Amino acid sequence: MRFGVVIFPGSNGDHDALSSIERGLGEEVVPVWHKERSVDHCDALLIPGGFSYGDYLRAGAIARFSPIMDAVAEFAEQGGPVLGICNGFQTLTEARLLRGALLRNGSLHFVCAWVYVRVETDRTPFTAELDPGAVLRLPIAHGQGRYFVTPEQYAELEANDQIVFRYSDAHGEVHDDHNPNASIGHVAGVSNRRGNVVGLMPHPERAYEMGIGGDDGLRILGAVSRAAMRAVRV
Amino acid sequence: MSVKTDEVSPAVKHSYLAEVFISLKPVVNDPEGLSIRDGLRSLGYAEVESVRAGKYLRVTLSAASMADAEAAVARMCDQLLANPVMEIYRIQLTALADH
Amino acid sequence: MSVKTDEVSPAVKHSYLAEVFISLKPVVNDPEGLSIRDGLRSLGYAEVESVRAGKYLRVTLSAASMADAEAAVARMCDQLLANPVMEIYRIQLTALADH
Amino acid sequence: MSANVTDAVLREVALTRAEYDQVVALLGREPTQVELGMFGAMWSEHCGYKNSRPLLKHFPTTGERVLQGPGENAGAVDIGDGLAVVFKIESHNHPSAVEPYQGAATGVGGIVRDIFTMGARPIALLNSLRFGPLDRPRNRYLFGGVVGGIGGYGNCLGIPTVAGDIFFDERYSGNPLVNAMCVGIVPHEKIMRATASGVGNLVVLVGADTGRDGIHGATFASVENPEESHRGVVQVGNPFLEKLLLEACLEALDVPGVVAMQDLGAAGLTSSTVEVASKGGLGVEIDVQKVTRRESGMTAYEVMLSESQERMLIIVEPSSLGDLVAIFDRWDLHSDVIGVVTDDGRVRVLDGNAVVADVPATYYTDDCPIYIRNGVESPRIAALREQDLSEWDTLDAADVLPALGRLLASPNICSRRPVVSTYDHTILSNTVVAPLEGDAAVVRIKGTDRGLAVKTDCNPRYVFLDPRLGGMHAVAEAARNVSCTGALPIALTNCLNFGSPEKPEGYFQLEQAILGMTEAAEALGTPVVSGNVSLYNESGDEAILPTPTIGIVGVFDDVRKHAGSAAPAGSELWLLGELRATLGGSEYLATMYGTTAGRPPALDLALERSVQAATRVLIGDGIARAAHDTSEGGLLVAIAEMLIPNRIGAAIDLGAVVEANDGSLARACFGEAASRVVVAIDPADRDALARRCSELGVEATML
Ligand SMILES: Nc1ncnc2c1ncn2[C@@H]1O[C@H](COP(=O)(O)OP(=O)(O)O)[C@@H](O)[C@H]1O
Ligand SMILES: [Mg+2]
Repeated sequence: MRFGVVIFPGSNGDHDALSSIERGLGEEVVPVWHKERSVDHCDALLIPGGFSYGDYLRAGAIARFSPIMDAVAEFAEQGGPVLGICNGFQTLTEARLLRGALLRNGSLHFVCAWVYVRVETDRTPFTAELDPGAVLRLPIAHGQGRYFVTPEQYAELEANDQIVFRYSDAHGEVHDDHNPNASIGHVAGVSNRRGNVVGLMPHPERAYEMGIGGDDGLRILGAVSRAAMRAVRV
Repeated sequence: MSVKTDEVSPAVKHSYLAEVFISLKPVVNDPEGLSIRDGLRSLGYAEVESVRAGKYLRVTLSAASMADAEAAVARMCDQLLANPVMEIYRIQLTALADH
Repeated sequence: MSVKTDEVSPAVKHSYLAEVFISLKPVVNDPEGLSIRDGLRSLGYAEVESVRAGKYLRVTLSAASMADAEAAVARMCDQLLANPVMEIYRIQLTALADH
Repeated sequence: MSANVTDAVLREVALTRAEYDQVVALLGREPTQVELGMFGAMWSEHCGYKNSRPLLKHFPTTGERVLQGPGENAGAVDIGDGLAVVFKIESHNHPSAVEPYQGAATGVGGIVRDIFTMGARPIALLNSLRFGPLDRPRNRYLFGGVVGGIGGYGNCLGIPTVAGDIFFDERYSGNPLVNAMCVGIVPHEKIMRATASGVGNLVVLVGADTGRDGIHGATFASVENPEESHRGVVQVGNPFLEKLLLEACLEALDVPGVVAMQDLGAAGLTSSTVEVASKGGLGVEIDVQKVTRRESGMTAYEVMLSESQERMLIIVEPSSLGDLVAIFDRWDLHSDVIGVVTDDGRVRVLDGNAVVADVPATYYTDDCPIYIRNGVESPRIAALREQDLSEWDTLDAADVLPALGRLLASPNICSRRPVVSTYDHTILSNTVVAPLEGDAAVVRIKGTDRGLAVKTDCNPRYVFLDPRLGGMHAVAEAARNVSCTGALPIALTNCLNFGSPEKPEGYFQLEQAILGMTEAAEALGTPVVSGNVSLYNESGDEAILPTPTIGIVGVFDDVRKHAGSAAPAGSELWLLGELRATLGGSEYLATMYGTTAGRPPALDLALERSVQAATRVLIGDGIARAAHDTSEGGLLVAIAEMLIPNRIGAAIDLGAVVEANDGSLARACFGEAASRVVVAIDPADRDALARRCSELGVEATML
């Protein structure tokens, strides 16, 4: 099992992505530079957070044109598991591998905090080992995390079971004072139609040891490592 | 959209759209503009010479006349909308059909 | 600033300024616009009805004609400068004196 | 003698006529335009430390752990396992007063460059803010912009902002203070210095293009056509470019032929070339034509004085140039060879083939004029200190809780969450004690058992009322904060924010504060390894509160043995150390009566040392489950702050404390004192606590 961590100019979550897999999961992980053109050597891809190209113009807008993104799209096309975290999520929406867009937080402020998210589906390789309704405690750190789709598209996402995580309280209750960025439907993460490409704003790769505040992130990353095996066999 | 003329009693208020274009003063460094320029060039738009990034605000307000509206928006720019130490602004007004 | 006409051999390149105005689609919430509106009202500008915040880009480029320049900038907008998921754009071109 | 230089020109380069004459005497001729601009920059207080250099000599700067003291871009201190912590604090007060967001952002950018210039990877950021009351729109605007800029830059770089301090007082209204600190880690053998060596080595400029940013005052070019003046061009930071520069420079340090690195800060190319040359006892020759410009038509003068951000100077052996360039190409950064290291000790600046400046490097540095002045205390302040406080020392039991409520809500005590939550403090996955969870932040060092505790501090009211005692307090409180997490304080950095040294009372404050800091730093075994000076902080004629901000670093051999400040339910609260407190310079007087007066708390450094040692031991032994020092607001506020996080209450008996304060409730509850810490323990550990404290000779009082 080998993870690839895609690194763009301005990515800054790559260090945590690499150490969460190495230290937290004990799996093999390799950095994948944005100028590379193949990800054939990887079984699963993480697109980490950060400020690729400074988030200038729009978060992820310029990164999506990096040479590596064609390989990422092809990997996703073949059913490989791809997890976009924070800026990685934004990049996947800009690349149209995921629906919608991520806009400036409702508060207009960058927000860094530990929050709870409720797992909405076990259909994806990243949640395959979690029960819908399960609650995870993860850090968020973003200024542009307000998920936006039109009401029609939102209905479609729900109908297709593409909403993967929602912000909630510790008991899994969803309400507005636990929606840190005013996302539509409290959405914290979504998947593509097929379920193998997932994007989320919270940071599982920063939650892999109790000593740094929690290890719920491993329940997402760990599931991938096992699910990736299944995916590879497909 | 019927364009209003200004010859109306000042008592009556009309709606105006003020488009405010805010840009950095010429010598001020513009990292966003530079990155967009490089992004465009790497997409093959070699013809791009420069890009400067700024803000575009659409302010709708009511005023007795277009002149009043323009004066009010200019005051808003000086007070809040633009930062005089690094930005310059331009205002363009359109009369809106009254609702 | 001498304005160029378009009747020139396509071989010769001229400089153009493309002003690109990008705004959020009406259906998209604009907390920034709202907070600017509230800021203005709290400064006493009760006449302000609404504010929408967008981007203003000044792109200078060389092209054989204004039509070519406009077409090129439109492609840039569709490809990179605007995101059709939530944004709309408008382009305005000016010929620049050649240097 | 200096007939042909106008006052206008001298004002522009900020030199006095006497200083100009000194330049002419040194050179034996009139300086060229470029040379004059370079002297103006290098002989400024910011670069030359004209007024502070003799005073800084007082600081203890050595110790068995100190690997690099003041003199380089940042200090370096051994933390074991062959690793060093590299840190420094720097001010960006004046730029932040002009454009708060960019001023603060570029301040963060500058201090981060100082750290990776040393070869260290930055792992934490801190900031120390001093502002006027937020009920004034202007102060709110400045504060909001500064907080936005600090977060905007640090968050983008991916360096967690883990600690700092915020203090409001009317006297900062016209002149806010923005001090930023960065902490990095580097293996001993990889520490890089800014010292040119190897005649014939190449001088390479990397990073951002050079524009007309921050060229102090107008330029000669613009004097000729004033409407073209670029006076006070605001510097806009590019954290994205800095991130690339950071990664590329850390890679470049592994290239064997890289012999020196120097960031471009104040006075840009001028100070960086002069510094590498003078430190190396060598010369440097550069050609401004080789510098990539952001704008056309820049003069040699503008290129030499431009303060464009995100640039770095690297000295490399010719044989390694290829490897160096390859790294910067990979990061899409250009690298220009702009000159060579020479053997003649001169800084020679060419504009194509014209020589526009040619002066021995040491003229700019060693020959910088020094001013030793006489400080005289302001009688007004002396009178305030001697003021009798008994009229305010009246508080009935019934008024205690209302007063507590007002203090907890006061701007200097209330929660910092709204600010802190806009800073990314979880990135790099090292944060063990996050902001608001302890008296200092604790970060682990991956791959080891070790950790660091970091904090900034300074109570400017104490310094105002008694600069020497206040300087001691600043150091003692910073160290106490670190000890309250269980870490051993090992070294300091400091930022001296003061008013004009040309006023006797201003110079008095600076000199006395430095002497006080020195005394405390020696007593507590925390040498000063880096720092920065910001003088002339005045608005109108009114100086700021004198503010020697302390940045401190403590070390854990085993980071698991740390404590936060939140008391677990079911704990017993004990007070270690001092029982007697005073209202002098207290938050209580300021909040309840709008007064800054009286003698600040006495400070017995021997007692301070043993209370801090006891705190560390109790945490290390696992006896103290939480610890919190009592600073602004006094004992009751400290206790409340330990209870609030877990939403618990406590039954407290202040009998002993009230008695020690001769029955005064005001002093017992809200009086301030040094050398005391509240610890929370498991009732079962009561005897262990008592035993430990008697062994260590520290008084422990149950509350
Ligand atoms: N208050 C101070 N205490 C100790 N060292 C100081 C102080 N102020 C400046 N220094 C030292 O003087 C040198 C120059 O400081 P500074 O000009 O801020 O460096 P830089 O050029 O990196 O900004 C640095 O080594 C700094 O640590
Ligand atoms: Mg430096």
